[in-house]
Amino acid sequence: MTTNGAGHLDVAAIRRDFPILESGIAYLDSANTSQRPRQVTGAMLDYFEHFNSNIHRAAYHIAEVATERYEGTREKVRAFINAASTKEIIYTRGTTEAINLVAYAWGRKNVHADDLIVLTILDHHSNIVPWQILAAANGARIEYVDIDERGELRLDQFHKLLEHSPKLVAFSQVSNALGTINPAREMVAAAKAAGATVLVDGAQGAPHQGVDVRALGCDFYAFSGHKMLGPTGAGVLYGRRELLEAMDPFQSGGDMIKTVRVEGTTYHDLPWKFEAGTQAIGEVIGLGAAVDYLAGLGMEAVREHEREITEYAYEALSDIDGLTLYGPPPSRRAGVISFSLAGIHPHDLATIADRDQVCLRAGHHCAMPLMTRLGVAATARASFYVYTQKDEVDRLVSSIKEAQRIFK
Amino acid sequence: MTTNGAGHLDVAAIRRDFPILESGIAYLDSANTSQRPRQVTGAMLDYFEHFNSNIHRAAYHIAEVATERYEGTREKVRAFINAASTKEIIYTRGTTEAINLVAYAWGRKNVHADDLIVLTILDHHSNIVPWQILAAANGARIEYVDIDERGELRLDQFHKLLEHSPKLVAFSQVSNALGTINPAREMVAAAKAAGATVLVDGAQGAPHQGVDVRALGCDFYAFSGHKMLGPTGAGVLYGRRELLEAMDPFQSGGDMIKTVRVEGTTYHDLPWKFEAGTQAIGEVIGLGAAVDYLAGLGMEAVREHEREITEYAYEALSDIDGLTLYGPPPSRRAGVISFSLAGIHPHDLATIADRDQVCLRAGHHCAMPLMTRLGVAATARASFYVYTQKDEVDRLVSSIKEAQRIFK
Amino acid sequence: MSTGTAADDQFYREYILDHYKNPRNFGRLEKPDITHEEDNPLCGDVVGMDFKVADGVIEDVRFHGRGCAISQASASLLTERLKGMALEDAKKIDKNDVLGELGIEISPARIKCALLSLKVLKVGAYGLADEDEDEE
Amino acid sequence: MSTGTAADDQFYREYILDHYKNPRNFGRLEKPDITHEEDNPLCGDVVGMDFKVADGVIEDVRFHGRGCAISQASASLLTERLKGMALEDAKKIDKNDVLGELGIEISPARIKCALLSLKVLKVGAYGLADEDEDEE
Ligand SMILES: Cc1ncc(COP(=O)(O)O)c(C=O)c1O
Ligand SMILES: Cc1ncc(COP(=O)(O)O)c(C=O)c1O
Repeated sequence: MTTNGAGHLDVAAIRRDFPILESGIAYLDSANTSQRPRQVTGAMLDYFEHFNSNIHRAAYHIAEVATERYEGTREKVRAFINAASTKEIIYTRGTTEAINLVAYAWGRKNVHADDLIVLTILDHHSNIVPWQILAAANGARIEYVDIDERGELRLDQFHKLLEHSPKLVAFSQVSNALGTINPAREMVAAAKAAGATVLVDGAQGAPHQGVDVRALGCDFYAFSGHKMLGPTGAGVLYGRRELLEAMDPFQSGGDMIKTVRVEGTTYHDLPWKFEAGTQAIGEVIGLGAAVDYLAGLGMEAVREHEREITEYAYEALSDIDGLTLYGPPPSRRAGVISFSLAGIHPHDLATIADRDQVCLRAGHHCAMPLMTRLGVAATARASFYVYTQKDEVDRLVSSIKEAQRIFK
Repeated sequence: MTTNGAGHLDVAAIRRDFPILESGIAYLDSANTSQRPRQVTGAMLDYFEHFNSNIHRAAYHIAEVATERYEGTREKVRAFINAASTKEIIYTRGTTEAINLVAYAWGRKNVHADDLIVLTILDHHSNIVPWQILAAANGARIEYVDIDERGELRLDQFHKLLEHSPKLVAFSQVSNALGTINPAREMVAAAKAAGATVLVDGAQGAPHQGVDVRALGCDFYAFSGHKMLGPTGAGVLYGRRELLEAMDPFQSGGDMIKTVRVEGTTYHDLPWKFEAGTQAIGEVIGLGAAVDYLAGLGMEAVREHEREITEYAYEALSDIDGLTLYGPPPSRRAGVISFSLAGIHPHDLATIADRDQVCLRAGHHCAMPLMTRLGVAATARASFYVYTQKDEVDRLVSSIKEAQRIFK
Repeated sequence: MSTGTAADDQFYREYILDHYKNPRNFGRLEKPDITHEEDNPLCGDVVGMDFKVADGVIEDVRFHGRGCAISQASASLLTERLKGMALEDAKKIDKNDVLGELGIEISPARIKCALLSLKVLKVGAYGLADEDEDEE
Repeated sequence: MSTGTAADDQFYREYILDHYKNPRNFGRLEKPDITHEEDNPLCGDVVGMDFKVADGVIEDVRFHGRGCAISQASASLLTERLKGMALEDAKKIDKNDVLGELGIEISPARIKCALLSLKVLKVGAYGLADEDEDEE
């Protein structure tokens, strides 16, 4: 639909789908949350205005439509990540809830005293804190794979740690703070060979790289709709069926049961066993539209566009005096660039950029262990998506120069 | 805005705010999920199209606006339920997640072997199953307060059970299956006097009766935005600050932390300690608009309107041969009527009603223990809200007669 | 608004109502060779079947249960078909056969009602897991 | 797009940049009577203060830390004001005083930066819980 020629995105056409861009903002914070096209809000509005009703056990027409759209999204998501079955697609609020679901429903039962959990120093808090809490509860221990000076994982260390037969290995497909694309396939294969259960945090992977969970071979894969053009409130946990079947529920209540009796309760089949209570129906339907949108563009074209923009931005930023870039070279990173400016705090830079309607993130990017490792408190971060165009990068460069003029 | 005269709802004006009603449906399933007015979808769309961004740590203008609206809703909700502080207002996906939060974060730590949990046979699965799972995990036991032949709680039994010093008492303010309005204030007072921690399931209370949590005196109060004109994906747990402060987090990850280090983590203050990961921002903003809408109508007027419709419906249904009504007389119930027809299964009735665009619920209403108690597998249920008008009840009556004609 | 009478109702056809009100082969068998029951917890419907089998042929079959017109009529219709049928042939009965026999347009919401008795046949008599059950 | 230079910037006023680049009373005191540090974990800013107090009067004060221009300038300005002030008077300093002294329009996003040093003063020196902190 909005690709032109050999899989190139037609960015001008794409931008027309995003009403927020009409205000003139240069939105460079897509790794935080993406913008949503009309197709997504339209699908939600269609639900709210035309077949708004609760799903499942439908006794009337509009509830059948709602159920179809809700369950239809599951098939879209399944195809998008190439899962074997829709039973492996669990809706959650986002990546964080997906990881917490695993930490509670799989972790509490399977991780025991002295078991080893392997994480990485690149990870997002949402892929660290749930494991810290699990480890504290069950007496397990955590080791973090370090990075090298380019911001890439020390695979030598990773393989060393695998020799200690970790129970769980969890890492992000792509780092939200540095943009590092981890060698996920190789890492999963090695971790599986070492007998570990493997969770991949796909919050930055699914939107920008795409994923084939079967080719990847992981046991769990978590991602957020709001980072991939979908609305807030809907995300996904993929889990291998065998593991999900063996797990107890996480949350419980309406809809995830077969029978409830005073004497006890039997649970529903997958995937509903993990979807307790009224779900974020409109949001899941919006997520379905987002998946359609991305599938229409083609993830290859999305990646290619981001690579182009990232290279352009990397070069432009490299030319600026007093600017330090963190992370790997552009060919080995996703559309995320973290940097700092000598003598200018990232917050001050963001404030100055904001006056030019350039939306920039400043902070620790929910990756404090990484910031500690890099020896900084915060960085500025620009991140890109399908609607990003080069003149927005140019505006970022102007804002940086403006900040340097002010702080000179 | 849409009340006329002495606190009477101007239903015709209200109905114009609900685009879905233009299709001509008689939506009689509001206890399941309500419809949403333009004001609510408009507030969400405003976010998605004008200041779509992630909240907190805002470094640019639109993120400040999003944060303000998101946190501003907290104050609206606080005022709506008269909590003492916004720190006591935790956003969740809905009632189910709110109750699960308490079952995990309070229950696992505070409910021990042989402790007593008191529930009622009227309760929704979402206020039963989490406690069954907790009881199984911690070795506690559960007793259910029975109902009398009118579908009202056996308070004599309730008070007897309190003599055994339950650790937790959890019950619904209003039954979603029978419409029974429980004497919540009296029950909370007695339970507190007996030393119990008290959770009130307000899923049907907040939308239809309203609540003053401080007057009610409960420790926790849970409700869902989607049942009170808000979008799917956003609900609320109210908790007394003292209890919330003492609790560990439920889910963990981004945003609910102060500092994350390899050595360990410190948590954020209330209420954010319980809001891990990117929240359902657009949906919370929609919930804020729903609260505004209801506050604009006035909960007294809402109650009064529902009482009128319910009385009208109760009378009309009472006149039908072969129809059995469940639950208390209309003066003692909320806008919910469960019934059955001799020789006609509720599902068949719902299918016939659906052909007349009358949306009716048929099933166990997520209250299987109650169905077992009543000796039925399922009932038909009509439920009402601010937009319900008498001619919709008349259409229900026609559908019932049509079904009787077919099944005669 | 539909104003049809029973006779011309497009969904609740006369023969369906007849099977609902006067179910064929309703009841229990003594000492059945096979007996199995399934419920549809979502709406509380229950269907059970008892079978007498001799020389690979279903000699007798009875069903019991409770539920909506669709689930009960479907069970009644299925028993009529099964009686005297070779097990091998019964194994081949599928969704489409059952829906075809009902002869009405079944909406997604009611499909489980319509197929509950088939599930009893499959899971009960043949121990076949029902792969694509529970679509809602 | 704003094209202002440092001299006329409405937010990063010259005196703010001056306090940022040449912070007054920056450093540590030996054997302070009071010392306290606070951080704003959300952006990594840190401000600490050391006080010498005699006869109820703040005889000397130093601050240390790192952070954005607003948090550091605000701390620098506050120390200037505190030096020689009676503790009783220092207790009365509030948000509005600090924001007034900064003299610029502070957006919600930056308010914590502006008030971090006040928090150090309040919590550290007086043990006052900051009731309405963390508005984001
Ligand atoms: C009384 C009661 N409690 C709990 C719930 C569960 O609410 P939700 O599905 O929004 O989590 C409901 C609604 O289904 C209800 O009516
Ligand atoms: C790598 C990574 N993991 C996890 C998360 C958490 O996602 P969410 O906040 O949507 O739960 C994020 C986004 O903030 C992320 O970038």
